[in-house]
Amino acid sequence: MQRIGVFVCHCGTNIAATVDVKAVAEALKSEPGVVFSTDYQYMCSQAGQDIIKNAIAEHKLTGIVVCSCSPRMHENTFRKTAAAAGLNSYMVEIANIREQCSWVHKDMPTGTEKAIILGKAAVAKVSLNAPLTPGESPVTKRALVIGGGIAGIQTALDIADAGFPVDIVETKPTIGGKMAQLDKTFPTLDCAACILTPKMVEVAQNENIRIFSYSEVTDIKGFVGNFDVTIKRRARYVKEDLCTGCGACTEKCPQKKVPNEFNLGMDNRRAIYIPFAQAVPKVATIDPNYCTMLKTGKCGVCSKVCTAGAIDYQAKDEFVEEKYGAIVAATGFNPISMDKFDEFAYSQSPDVVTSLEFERLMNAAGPTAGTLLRPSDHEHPHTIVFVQCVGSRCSSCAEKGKEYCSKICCMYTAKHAMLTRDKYPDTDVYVFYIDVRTPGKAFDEFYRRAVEDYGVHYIKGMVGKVVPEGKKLKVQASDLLANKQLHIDADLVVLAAAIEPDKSARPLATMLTASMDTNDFFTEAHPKLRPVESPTAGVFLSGTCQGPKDIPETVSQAGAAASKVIGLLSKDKLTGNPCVAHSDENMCNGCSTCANVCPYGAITYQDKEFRMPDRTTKMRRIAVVNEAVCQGCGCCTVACMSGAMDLKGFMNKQIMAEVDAICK
Amino acid sequence: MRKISLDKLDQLFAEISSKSALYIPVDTAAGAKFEKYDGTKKMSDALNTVRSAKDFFFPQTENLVDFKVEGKTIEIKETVKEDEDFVVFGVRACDVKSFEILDRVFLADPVDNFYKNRRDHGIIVSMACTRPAETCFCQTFGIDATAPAGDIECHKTTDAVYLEAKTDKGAKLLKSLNALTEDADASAVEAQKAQTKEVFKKLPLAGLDASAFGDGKTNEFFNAPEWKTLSESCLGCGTCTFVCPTCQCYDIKDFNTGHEVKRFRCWDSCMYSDFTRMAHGNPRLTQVERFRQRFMHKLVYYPTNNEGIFGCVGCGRCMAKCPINMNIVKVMKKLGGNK
Amino acid sequence: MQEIKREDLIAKAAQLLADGTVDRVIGWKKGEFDYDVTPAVFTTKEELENEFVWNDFCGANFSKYIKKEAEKSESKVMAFLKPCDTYSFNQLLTEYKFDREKVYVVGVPCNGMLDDSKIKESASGISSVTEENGKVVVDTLYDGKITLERADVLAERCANCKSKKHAAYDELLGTEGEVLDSKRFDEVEKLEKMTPDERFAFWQNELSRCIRCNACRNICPACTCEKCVFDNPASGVENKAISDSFEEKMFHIIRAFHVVGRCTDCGECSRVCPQNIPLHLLNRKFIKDINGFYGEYQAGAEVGSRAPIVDYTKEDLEPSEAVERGEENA
Amino acid sequence: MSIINDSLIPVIGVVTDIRIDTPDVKTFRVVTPDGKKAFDHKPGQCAMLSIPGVGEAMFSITSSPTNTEFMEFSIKKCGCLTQWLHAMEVGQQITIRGPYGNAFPVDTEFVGKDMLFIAGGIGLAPLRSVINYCRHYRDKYGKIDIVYGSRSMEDLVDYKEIIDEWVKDDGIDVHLTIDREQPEWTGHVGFVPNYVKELGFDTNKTAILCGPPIMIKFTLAGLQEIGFDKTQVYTTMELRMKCGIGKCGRCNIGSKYVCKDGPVFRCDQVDELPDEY
Amino acid sequence: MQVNEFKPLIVAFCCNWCSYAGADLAGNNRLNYPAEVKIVRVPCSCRVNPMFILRAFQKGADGVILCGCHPGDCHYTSGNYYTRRRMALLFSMLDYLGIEKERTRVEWVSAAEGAKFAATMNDFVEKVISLGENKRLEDLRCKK
Repeated sequence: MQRIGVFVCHCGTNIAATVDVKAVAEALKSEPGVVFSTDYQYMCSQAGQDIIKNAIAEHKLTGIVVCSCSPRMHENTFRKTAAAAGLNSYMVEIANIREQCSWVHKDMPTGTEKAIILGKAAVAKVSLNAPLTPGESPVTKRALVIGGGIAGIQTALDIADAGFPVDIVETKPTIGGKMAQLDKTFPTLDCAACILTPKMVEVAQNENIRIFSYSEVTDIKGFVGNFDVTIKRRARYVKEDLCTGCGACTEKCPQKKVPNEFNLGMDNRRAIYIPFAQAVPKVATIDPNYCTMLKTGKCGVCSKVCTAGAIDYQAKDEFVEEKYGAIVAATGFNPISMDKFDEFAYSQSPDVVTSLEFERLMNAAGPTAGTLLRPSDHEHPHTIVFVQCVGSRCSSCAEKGKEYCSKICCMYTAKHAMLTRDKYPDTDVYVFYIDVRTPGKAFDEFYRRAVEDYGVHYIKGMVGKVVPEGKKLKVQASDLLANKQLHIDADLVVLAAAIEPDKSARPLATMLTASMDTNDFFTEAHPKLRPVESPTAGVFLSGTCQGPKDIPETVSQAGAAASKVIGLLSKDKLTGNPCVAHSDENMCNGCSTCANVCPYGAITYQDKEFRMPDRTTKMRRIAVVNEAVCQGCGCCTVACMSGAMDLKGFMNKQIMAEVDAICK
Repeated sequence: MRKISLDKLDQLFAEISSKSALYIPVDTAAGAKFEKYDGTKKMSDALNTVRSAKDFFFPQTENLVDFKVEGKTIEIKETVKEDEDFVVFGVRACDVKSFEILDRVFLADPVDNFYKNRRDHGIIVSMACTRPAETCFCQTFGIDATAPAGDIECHKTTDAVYLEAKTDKGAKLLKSLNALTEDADASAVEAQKAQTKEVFKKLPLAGLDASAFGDGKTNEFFNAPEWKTLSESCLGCGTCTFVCPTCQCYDIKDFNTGHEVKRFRCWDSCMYSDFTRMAHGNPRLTQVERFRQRFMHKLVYYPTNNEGIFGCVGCGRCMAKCPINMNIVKVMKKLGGNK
Repeated sequence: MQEIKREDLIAKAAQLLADGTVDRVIGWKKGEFDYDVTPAVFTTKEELENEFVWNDFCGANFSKYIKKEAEKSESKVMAFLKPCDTYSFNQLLTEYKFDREKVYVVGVPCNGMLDDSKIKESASGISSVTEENGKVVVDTLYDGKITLERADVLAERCANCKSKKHAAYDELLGTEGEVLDSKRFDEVEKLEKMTPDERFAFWQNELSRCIRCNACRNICPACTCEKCVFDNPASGVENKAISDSFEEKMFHIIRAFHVVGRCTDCGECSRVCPQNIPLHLLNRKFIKDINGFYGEYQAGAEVGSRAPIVDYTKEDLEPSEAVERGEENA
Repeated sequence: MSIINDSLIPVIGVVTDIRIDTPDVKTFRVVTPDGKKAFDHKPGQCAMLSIPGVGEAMFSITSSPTNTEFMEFSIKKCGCLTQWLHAMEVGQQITIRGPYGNAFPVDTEFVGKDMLFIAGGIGLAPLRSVINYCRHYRDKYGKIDIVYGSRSMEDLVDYKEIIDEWVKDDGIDVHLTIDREQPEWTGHVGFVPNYVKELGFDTNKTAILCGPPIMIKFTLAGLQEIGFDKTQVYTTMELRMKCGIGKCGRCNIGSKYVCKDGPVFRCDQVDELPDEY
Repeated sequence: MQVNEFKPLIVAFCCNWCSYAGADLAGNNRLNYPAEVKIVRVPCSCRVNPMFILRAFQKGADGVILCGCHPGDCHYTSGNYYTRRRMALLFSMLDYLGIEKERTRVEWVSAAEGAKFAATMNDFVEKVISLGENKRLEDLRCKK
């Protein structure tokens, strides 16, 4: 049985005006366990806290109840007060008699009566409280960044700069991601490569960063501070440490007909290839699907031309196991498939391209070496139609598109239109849009320049159909403002395809026990207040894996994620929330229901030997809660039929005692 | 001996119930059950009620005392005694006998006044059996179902109910009913008795013999290996104990209503694992021990403490209601060498 | 009458005992009468020949015994399972209640089991129950032979059998049946159509008979907690007796809630209730709601399935709508 | 309408003194609200104490019947109720009913005998009542030997009374022992059963044994080794009890109810009971 | 004038992150609601065991309301989705047993919805008052 002290706060007149605080203190005196009860002007003041501290010492209190403002306000204050007086800080309960009593009820008798009941409930609860000590776990001071795009790069650089080792895992042979494929970037029109490649080089040169390119994460175990990750390094048949990136092999390789994914299949590469000139690591990779040597055992040209002796046809996938303290998901995005958008004739005409393909067509390192030419006949297009929101904001066509706004399309389309008009003033450029959304720094100015200075024809309306006819693309559209049907004979149609999270995100989320939304974007721990953290402790979100965003946003989020990681890694030990679930092994029947509902994957099972009453032993499966992972929601406690699972700080008994006290 | 024709039975019930509460067995969807007579209910012809008649004297739960706790002080609020007489009509011989078995527990020193109070106020009108069921084995324990006794003993024939007072209490009640009843000779009753006794001889369990058990046989049976196999199928539920007319184990528990603490007594079952559990262990560890306790109590311990009287009356309720059909007859046959 | 003969079951069990596949057999043991069959463990052919029965009264679900036996030793135990039993079996496996390898399941087709209490309504002093020409013939002490229609004395759960198909077995005797389109929710719908007052009166009457013998819980294949909350003084809801009509509601609501998504609708709770409370109507209400709210789900149809109560979709209906929907059915 | 009086209905007791004996044993002094002893008892008998809403349990009355002012209970903290009892403060009311059980045959078999009391740990509690009874009626009994052992010096219940009173009495020999060496301890070290054998009493005595089951088992064997017959040895038992009057049906060993036919049993009687304890 | 005005007892379980904060906001904005509403703070609506709800009714509550974050906004990502299913099934069962469905409610109240909290409570209390005392899930022993 506890020795409980009750402290009733006047909060000036905030409480005292509608609650007879002295009556409350007096009434609670006769509650079981209460050995001291008093009231004071401002309990949260230094003097008020001293009253509490003195009472704890004088009356040997084992628990205290503060009747005051909301626990969301001062629970921590009073917990610290208790701790300072040598009382476990979880032996404190707050009765909220301000926000939920004095402020919402008008007359004194009502307020007083309710305050007494709330006080009784808090007394009932605290008399069942047990001292809680937050658990501690060590932190592995190494971070893993999954994805080597600009998000991953920035996160890794920031973490590395703070002095912590970071590993980047990238599925492609090079880091760089989507940004490496871009031509210019809005709204400043910097060349993407010019600002990205120095960062890529920085990554390569940073001693704290290791790059696992052409690799993927296959297994993640453990929890915040202590992840065990298995990384599969796919065989690239070229020894990374020996390859100098001279490119001799990629020139001599007889297999020339491999679609070049970097240029989105608009030109070809060899079976052994370096994705692009500034690739990091600048190492060749053999594509086993096309390499004659690997497929038939006959060829070996690259091996012959490689002076470094880096070619290794016998290479096998390797698995690396590594420990990390934090994991950053930066898996990025892809434009959605245009397969289902037959109305735009994407699959029928090569001259209907996606915006990303258009980037490559504009890029000096692209298939057309920077000259804007139609893919079909390499002629210069004179009329270009841009179609926005292809698959975005598709509330009625969810089966082929996405319900959300892809966010970046308005701006890159303006960029494309502007650049086209800038380079080729003879070209007519039409942009069909639903809305133009430009809420960013210098964004709207940029868009207006496109319209006003560059004479891009912005038409509010949707393109209904694109029909290839001879060399032309017949575009049927509606102009909603003029309320008329338009027919445009275009030479090139550019589709601003919606973006979606990379396909690797879903399996990754499963491995991380991180939650995702229905669109497979990672869910943040809190949409406003914790936007770069996953609800799963130790997992952070960087870039478009969390939601559509442009480069500056991505970079700032990447930095934010990095700072969270740095904050985590700079701790030697993690102190958990002690209000976590706990399973009584004597009652647990191992049914796994609790694990099914745990959002954090905090519950695992083990077989344990029990001594039975008849002196035999029995192996039983029991649930074990990883306290470092559990966030204390209590979902498992209700799923548990036997009541073996309980939540510290909010035990079944405590809540029922509160209910009992309220209903007394 | 008095008699009343069947068509006047309702008048008899009306008369009794006008002076005191009257309970008669009535048919319900869930079998026969004693219910308070309200002027409309019809007496069941069922052989026996699903639950025994022990509830009248030893209800499933009863409040013993209330406590009002305030600060360090406790106030005891005692339970008020119910002084009203009540009549239970149609109790079969086995249940009548069960009262004697319960009496030997509850009326032994120190007397249980809750029980005694009800016994003092209860008048038992028994009903002789004419159509025993295959599960009946009261004769094993020397009970004559054709002479059930009680305060008034009744025999129902095709056209009348014969009533005979067996105690002063019964005589008083019967006398008060003289206006409705008429004098009768015992011949019809005797004839029916003889006929019923012949039926009893033919019952499948007629040969069941309890003589192997009884006073002082503890060590003969306690360590019998058969307990393990017999108890194997037992689920550890309390059905047998709760339908049993002689099971009297109880628990005392407190319930905090929020404004006072109610101390109540409720039926308990030795089949339950927590029956004997203590802070530091449980002497009856597995269902084997608990199962053994129940049958040893009925067949050995009770007779040992009560001049050889068995703690079972052969009503057959446990046979009918056990979810897995394990029962005292199977135990007696296995252990007592009955075939 | 059952499709497979007792002799075939004994032969199968004896063979499995003889070839060492198993060393114990869970089966039904004959009692004093034709109808009081008890689950039992047999270890020899002789025991089987003397005491094993397979008749219209072998309704008992072996789940509790399988769990107990499977925990006992390293060797295998054989169990005869009727189609409905196999759902319970799978559900126990889903909840890791025993090692599948320890049990050898012989599936037995079932033509439905009889309810001895229904027979007793029409016959007293029963000396034998047999079958002639598809009818149930009861020999009695008083009225001679009474012939009853099988359908009239069939157990409720068998009259509304959900499946004649075994959800699990190692070996099947006889032919495999099919999942049936049963009328098992009719009774629930009837209740849903009543007014709240009628429903309350109905349940008040039914539940007030409860004597808290715990038979429903102890037989229930889903009730496999190490310690039931109602037995655990530390749980705060322990109650042993029905001291107040509230407690019987509490017990039965919570018990039914604890088996939501886990109850296979085996009907054992109603079968064993000494007070004939139709407890299955509580479980079936939950099953019906689950089917209606979240899509058809049959617990135990497969091992490892995720019960709807431990799952969700973002579009689930709101609790208020759930109650409304119940009204619409009315 | 009248009130039911029943032995199951307790009376109110007030705790007037709480003595801390050992880290987990406290001795509570209980009287009725008007300051009297709740009821008379015989040595070895028990009472049901309860805190309403928490529970009720049987405890042996550790004070001697010769004390006419109050009753005392030495209670070890081991379960829910005892935890609550330990948290009590002076002035707290509890409920009490009794006396229950048989008693030691202090006025029959024991008269004129040399007495040997052997206790372990909290097992001294039921014996204290008998010892003080014997001390009070000193002439009725022969020589008194007390062997008492505990885990450590701190765990010796009633140490003060033993040292201040018992040891000083004529004709009483107190032999104390603790399980393991302790710096401040100058007395004997070792387990009770062995100590009894070491001391080697002559067998013309009545022995009373109380302590944990394992101690009872070995001490009884030891006593038999040095020539005691089981008929000379008494012990007391403890089982789960609810009613205290042999009706609730849970504390039986065979046909004997510990609460009514016990808790005092002669060891040869124990042998006749089935092995359920 | 009614002499014995029926004052219902309402237990409101509020999740710490949204609804409890919403209730606090109602306080900050001085939005009145009946004092019969007593709030029990739980970390998440999914912490509320059906047993707590029945317990409240047993001990004398006339209505029980559960408040949690809006679906999709759960602090613990998915807790309220489980709450939704559990309570849908439980309330449907209570309705099936003939217990007035207006006595139980689940409401999603965000931290910003102080007004909604107050309005919800006002409405709920009104409904419960119109139903009168809880008779169908009462424990007679707990009546004063």
